[in-house]
Amino acid sequence: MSAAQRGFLLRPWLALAVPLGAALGLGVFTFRYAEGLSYLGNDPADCANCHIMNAQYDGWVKGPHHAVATCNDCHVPHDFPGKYLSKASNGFHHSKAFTLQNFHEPILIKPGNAAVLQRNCLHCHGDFVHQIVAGSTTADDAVSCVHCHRHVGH
Amino acid sequence: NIFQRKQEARNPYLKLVNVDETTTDPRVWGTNWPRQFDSYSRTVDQTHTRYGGSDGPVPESRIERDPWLKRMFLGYAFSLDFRDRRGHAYMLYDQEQTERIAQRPQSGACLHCHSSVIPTYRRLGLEAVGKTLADAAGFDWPAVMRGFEITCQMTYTQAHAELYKTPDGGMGKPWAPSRLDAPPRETLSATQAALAAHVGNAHPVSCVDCHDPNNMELRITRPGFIQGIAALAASDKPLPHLPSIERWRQGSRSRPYDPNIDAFRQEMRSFACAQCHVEYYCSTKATLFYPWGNGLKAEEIEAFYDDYKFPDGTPFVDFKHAETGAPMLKAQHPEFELWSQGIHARSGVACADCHMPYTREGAMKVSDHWVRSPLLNIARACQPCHQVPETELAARVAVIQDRNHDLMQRAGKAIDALMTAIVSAKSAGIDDARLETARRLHRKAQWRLDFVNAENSMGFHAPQEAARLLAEAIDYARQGEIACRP
Amino acid sequence: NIFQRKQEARNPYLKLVNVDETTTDPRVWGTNWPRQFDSYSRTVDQTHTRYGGSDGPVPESRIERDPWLKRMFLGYAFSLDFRDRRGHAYMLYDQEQTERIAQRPQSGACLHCHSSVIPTYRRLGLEAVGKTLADAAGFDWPAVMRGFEITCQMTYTQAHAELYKTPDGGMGKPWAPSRLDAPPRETLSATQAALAAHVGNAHPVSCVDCHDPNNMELRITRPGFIQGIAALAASDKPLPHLPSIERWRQGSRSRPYDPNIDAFRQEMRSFACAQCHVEYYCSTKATLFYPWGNGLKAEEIEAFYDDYKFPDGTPFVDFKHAETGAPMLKAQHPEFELWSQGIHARSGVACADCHMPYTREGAMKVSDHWVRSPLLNIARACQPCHQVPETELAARVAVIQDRNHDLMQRAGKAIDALMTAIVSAKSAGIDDARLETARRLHRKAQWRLDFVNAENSMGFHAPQEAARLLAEAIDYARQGEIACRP
Ligand code: HEC
Ligand code: HEC
Ligand code: HEC
Ligand code: HEC
Ligand code: HEC
Ligand code: HEC
Ligand code: HEC
Ligand code: HEC
Ligand code: HEC
Ligand code: HEC
Ligand code: HEC
Ligand code: HEC
Ligand code: HEC
Ligand code: HEC
Ligand SMILES: [Ca+2]
Ligand SMILES: [Ca+2]
Repeated sequence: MSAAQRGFLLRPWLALAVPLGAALGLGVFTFRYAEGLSYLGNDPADCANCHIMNAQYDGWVKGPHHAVATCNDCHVPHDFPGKYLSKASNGFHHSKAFTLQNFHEPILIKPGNAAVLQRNCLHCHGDFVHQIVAGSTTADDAVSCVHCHRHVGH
Repeated sequence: NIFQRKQEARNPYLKLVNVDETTTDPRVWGTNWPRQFDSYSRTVDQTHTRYGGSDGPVPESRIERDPWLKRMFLGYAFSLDFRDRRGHAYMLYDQEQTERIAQRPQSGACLHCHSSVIPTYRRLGLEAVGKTLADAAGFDWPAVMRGFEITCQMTYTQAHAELYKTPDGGMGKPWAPSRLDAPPRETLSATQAALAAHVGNAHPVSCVDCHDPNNMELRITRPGFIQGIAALAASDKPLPHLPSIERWRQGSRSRPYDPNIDAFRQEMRSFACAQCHVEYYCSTKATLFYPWGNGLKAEEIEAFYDDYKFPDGTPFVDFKHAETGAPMLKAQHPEFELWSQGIHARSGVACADCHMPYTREGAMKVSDHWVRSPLLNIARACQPCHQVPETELAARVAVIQDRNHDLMQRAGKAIDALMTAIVSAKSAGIDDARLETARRLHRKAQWRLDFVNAENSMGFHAPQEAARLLAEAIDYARQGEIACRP
Repeated sequence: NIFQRKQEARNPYLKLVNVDETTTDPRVWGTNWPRQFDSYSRTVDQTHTRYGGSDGPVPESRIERDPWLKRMFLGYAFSLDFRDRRGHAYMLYDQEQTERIAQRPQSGACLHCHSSVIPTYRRLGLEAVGKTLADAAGFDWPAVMRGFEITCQMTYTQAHAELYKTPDGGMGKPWAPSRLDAPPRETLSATQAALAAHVGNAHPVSCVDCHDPNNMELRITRPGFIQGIAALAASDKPLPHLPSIERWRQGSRSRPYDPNIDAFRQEMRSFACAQCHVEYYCSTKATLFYPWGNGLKAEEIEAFYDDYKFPDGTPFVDFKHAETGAPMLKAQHPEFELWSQGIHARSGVACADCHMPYTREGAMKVSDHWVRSPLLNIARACQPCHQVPETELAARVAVIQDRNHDLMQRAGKAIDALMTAIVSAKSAGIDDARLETARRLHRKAQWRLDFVNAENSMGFHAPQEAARLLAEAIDYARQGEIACRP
């Protein structure tokens, strides 16, 4: 299991997150109303259900990856079960944050999700960059793709 | 799949031939890593930008271009010959060719940054204790350090001979220019003739100087840097752009900071260059050292020198100015030091990010080993981070560099006026107190101006800091002039 | 909750009450745009950063803080009273309160940038041709321009009376502080007391000064800016950061450049501020003007003044220095000019991007009308573009500002020494030629130092450019000192 996935599991609130996300009225209402269910799908438009994601959506539509990668391709682990763990945690976290409106703006990616992102770059571009990433790709001093390519997504 | 790629990641290269610590001939490495070797070889090409590099068989003279610069160095070898830099391939050749070597005895330490000298250090270090290269324990730091000390005691000619004696584990055929039976450089016309010249076993900076032959990881090989960066880490100066030092400071400090153990990879992408692109002392009164024990800022280095005593107990000085008699300091290419004061360093942008940008080679992405001005390669050096047109990026650099250049010329006028004032004050016979003040100010002013002039980015690496130093240079120069007036 | 937010997303604002060109009372607009009004009202709050803003009932005195600054202005009103700036709500009150007004007759032009004065210009312009406000053709530029000219002929007291006479289309109740029957500011304790003070019909900069009441679009209302920017456009100075001017220059030039017709929206987000945050001439010998006919750089403006002749034919001067007798220039808050030399301007980053960042109110993005130091709001002001921690961003600004501050103090010492030198040289009776040289250098040096000091970002808007100006200031100041010596 990757560092990123472990990261999600170790988060204390996550143990509660999944059941809560399903059970809690707040969680369910928010989740349904915000088309949170379709959120588990792959259509970037689903993400844009939240105006708060509009900037990224607009950027993505114009961006170089529009034709080749969806939001989830970059932001959700590609392997089962990490995919659903991450989505559950992000899904719950998302709705919670959105409902409580208690998140930092502008939104900045958190370390756990940054690691997922990095792994996804490599998932698609690993062969292309395998010479330059020689050595660890996850350690805190691995070549960070976003150091130079922050703008590729949106 | 991911698992397989992880395997690859650990060892992404298949080695066709073996390379080890003694292989200084880059062509041998080239069989394993042709892409990097090809670009590395391009450093024989001569390039020129508004302020960078130099083309033509002989680099342009900086002291002829700026008369005030030549005057600043009167009494010192730099007034004989000081030229624009060019590609890495020329580093040994240009050192061999300079009048500073031809007309002045120099220390063997000079080779520390102009050649693939580590195997020579190792050999001399081992021989000193009655061993041979065969007894080397891998890189063998103790031997290397000892050999380094030994060459610092030698004359340039002695050390140079030792360098050429050390086997390069290579093909004997030349690839980079050298004085040895090469046509005198006046007639030397760039690449071809350069390559035609024979170098025996000596090489400019080579793969082994930056890479661990076992896994190709970056590593530090230069004793001067190892000692300098350790002293810097031990100081209390904040270094927000070097997180691994901040981390080491939090720890037990039971051993000195060691870049090969402590540094992050992104830092290594700058340290590899900071082995040489730094201010140094390199002469006969002490072993080569980098003056960082008190910090990296110009005035912190100045304070370090002001407190420093040579082994023989005399206060530190690089030379006595021929005209003013002031005890001067000489600044050399403080790229690492100035970069450290800039926003790029603070943002984690490494030398290699701009000077060795990644480049697409077919299905592969590699580092461009044609180390040169990023302005020759803006698309790769800058555009990944700055999504603006190349012409616009070039224009932004021009604004910064032109501003710095004009301000530097203004400072040049000021220091020139100061030297004139001291000369006439002396002949007019002013009292020693005022003369001393004027000389002290000459030293301070020139140190700052030289710091910016010797730095090779024409202010780009840290624009505001460079302008600040020039402002102080002007202030001290003019104050010195005032001290000369009744 | 989300449902409500979706509603909001659809229609940005529905007009509840009507506002027109005569509505200077912001509270009326506030009923239509409560969010913007709320933040706008916060400008009565007093804030302080290391170098920015000011708190306490009375802003701190800049001339008491820096004695060399006070000395620079001897012979001019700024030596009586010169304080830190604070929120927009205070602009009229602080002008009314300054000793520069109390002890010196000032021009009516002062109100151009300290109050919602356009309706007064319009009224006076119409009355001058025997009409009334009722005859106004919308904004009515001819009338506004004429009224502007008229107030520039008036004394401050006359113009001030006219301002208070003009109806504000509002609720008569006070919202911002004013001198009129307000407690003297010594006893005034910040917000509450400030609000308690009555303002009659006069207001500080208000909605109508920046917005078209019909569609809320940004617009330029200040005659001084309209004329200044047109002259700048007509010049041949490159302005890469103002693309609409470059575009206008390509065109027929059949009519002057007009920001309300030609400017891009992103430029308007800076022009709205550049109506006031600029260097100006504002006294009795000529109509208020911005000296941009020769470019925006300090030396280009200096050259403009050197060539300028007052209507009475005499050469331009702001004041004669009381100690040195030099004919001086006075620089005022050239934020727009310095910003124009910086990388942010070059990158298309507008004043409003940093000083009025968008904040999200539910589904809506609202510009924060609490115009203030971005350092009080780093997340909104900087992080949209710089994804680094707030503390790190604050530290980067601190590095730039501290460097600039130290260099400015160094320049302060130099100019102080120059003034001392000239004074003693005069009493020692040096020949006029040398005295003239010294005075000319005093003017040049002080112009540059004042330019950086009067600018309010402590170098941040263009760090390298500010350092360059300080370097030149030091150079000229020390040269002047030398000129005073035999
Ligand atoms: C319910 C509304 C909503 C939807 C739908 C939504 N987001 Fe978000 N997203 C948010 C909010 C709110 C935040 C800020 C969370 C925080 O920072 O605490 C956020 C933050 C993020 C972050 C970065 C913050 C972090 O925690 O690292 C990423 C990446 C992200 N969203 C991606 C997506 C993707 C991909 C989708 C669609 C599959 C999506 N979002 C759909 C509301 C939403
Ligand atoms: C789902 C697969 C996928 C993922 C995930 C992905 N990419 Fe790509 N990317 C592609 C494809 C396909 C292209 C277009 C073909 C090519 O140039 O390789 C591309 C193009 C690019 C390009 C060249 C186009 C440009 O923008 O100049 C860059 C750079 C890039 N990707 C970087 C990244 C980075 C960095 C990440 C992670 C943050 C990432 N990619 C994630 C598939 C992906
Ligand atoms: C230090 C800067 C830097 C870092 C870090 C970096 N890249 Fe790049 N990348 C570049 C440059 C420069 C190019 C353009 C190369 C060229 O055009 O020859 C590039 C090009 C690419 C391309 C597009 C090649 C093409 O033209 O189609 C992809 C894909 C890519 N990088 C992926 C990655 C991934 C994945 C990572 C992380 C492992 C990464 N990069 C890290 C600088 C960087
Ligand atoms: C090609 C890869 C890629 C795609 C596709 C992509 N992103 Fe991103 N995303 C990134 C990168 C790179 C970052 C910046 C990470 C950082 O700042 O370290 C990012 C950051 C984010 C953030 C954090 C805030 C910010 O903008 O930095 C959000 C939210 C986000 N993405 C949402 C989305 C949404 C929604 C989509 C689909 C519309 C999407 N992303 C598509 C690569 C991608
Ligand atoms: C953000 C990009 C960037 C970084 C990081 C950077 N440089 Fe530079 N460097 C430049 C530019 C731009 C120039 C000016 C080139 C010119 O004038 O042609 C330059 C000039 C130079 C020169 C002179 C080049 C010539 O052609 O004459 C040297 C040597 C140099 N840098 C070394 C370094 C070292 C060593 C480091 C790290 C300590 C470093 N640079 C970091 C961009 C960078
Ligand atoms: C072993 C010492 C050494 C190391 C290590 C080294 N340099 Fe150099 N570098 C030199 C010398 C010496 C020259 C001047 C060569 C000459 O003028 O003959 C030079 C020249 C240059 C130039 C000017 C090239 C031109 O075309 O004008 C640049 C740029 C440069 N180095 C950057 C770097 C960077 C970036 C690194 C690290 C990746 C680096 N150097 C590592 C010693 C070194
Ligand atoms: C700490 C590393 C270092 C040491 C020690 C060193 N150099 Fe260099 N040298 C450089 C670098 C880096 C450059 C390229 C940058 C430049 O030209 O300023 C350079 C450039 C040169 C050049 C070409 C430009 C010029 O100055 O004309 C000559 C010649 C030269 N060195 C000679 C010497 C001599 C002689 C010595 C010994 C007294 C010496 N170097 C010691 C690092 C070093
Ligand atoms: C002046 C220092 C220097 C010299 C000399 C040097 N390299 Fe490199 N090399 C680097 C740097 C810096 C990197 C980037 C490493 C990283 O990002 O971790 C690199 C990376 C590499 C890589 C990893 C893949 C890539 O391209 O990023 C290979 C392989 C490599 N070099 C081979 C060579 C060979 C072969 C030679 C000699 C012909 C050589 N290097 C000479 C500094 C150097
Ligand atoms: C790996 C990323 C990266 C690379 C490569 C890079 N920059 Fe930058 N640059 C930055 C960052 C980060 C800043 C700081 C401002 C910010 O946060 O955007 C910056 C700032 C600047 C500035 C404004 C600061 C100043 O000193 O005036 C200029 C100009 C600039 N870069 C030019 C260049 C040029 C030219 C190159 C190529 C030679 C280059 N950069 C390469 C990331 C980069
Ligand atoms: C990139 C961001 C940025 C831009 C663009 C910008 N500023 Fe600033 N400004 C700052 C910062 C940071 C400060 C320093 C605030 C402090 O010291 O507290 C500042 C300071 C100021 C101050 C003094 C503030 C105080 O609290 O005392 C004024 C007035 C000002 N700016 C006006 C302008 C104007 C007018 C423009 C456009 C012509 C502009 N600024 C453009 C960031 C910016
Ligand atoms: C009508 C003239 C006028 C306009 C238009 C104007 N300002 Fe001001 N501004 C002032 C005056 C006058 C002050 C000083 C008020 C005082 O000190 O009493 C001021 C003060 C400020 C301050 C200092 C606030 C503090 O808390 O210290 C900032 C920042 C500022 N302005 C930025 C801007 C920006 C950004 C814009 C455009 C969006 C702008 N101003 C538009 C006249 C104006
Ligand atoms: C071109 C626009 C403009 C004109 C004309 C103008 N001001 Fe200001 N004034 C400003 C701005 C902008 C500030 C805020 C920035 C600062 O304090 O430097 C300010 C600040 C002030 C302040 C508070 C700070 C201080 O200087 O003590 C006073 C008082 C003041 N002005 C008085 C006057 C007087 C009296 C006049 C007429 C002689 C005048 N102003 C003319 C724009 C202007
Ligand atoms: C000093 C200039 C200034 C003043 C005074 C001012 N505004 Fe604005 N306002 C702006 C700027 C700049 C914008 C951003 C416009 C843009 O981006 O096109 C703005 C935007 C707006 C918007 C559009 C939505 C938004 O928030 O971006 C509204 C509505 C608005 N202002 C209302 C008001 C009201 C009501 C007042 C008086 C209480 C007022 N403004 C006073 C400068 C000003
Ligand atoms: C709308 C985008 C934007 C905003 C908002 C912005 N910046 Fe920048 N900043 C830039 C750009 C673009 C550059 C130029 C370098 C580059 O291209 O990344 C830059 C450069 C810088 C630099 C390096 C140049 C220099 O002068 O040293 C610093 C420091 C900086 N910004 C700080 C800030 C701070 C602090 C704020 C908030 C008060 C801020 N920026 C707001 C876009 C922005
Ligand atoms: Ca030195
Ligand atoms: Ca003025």
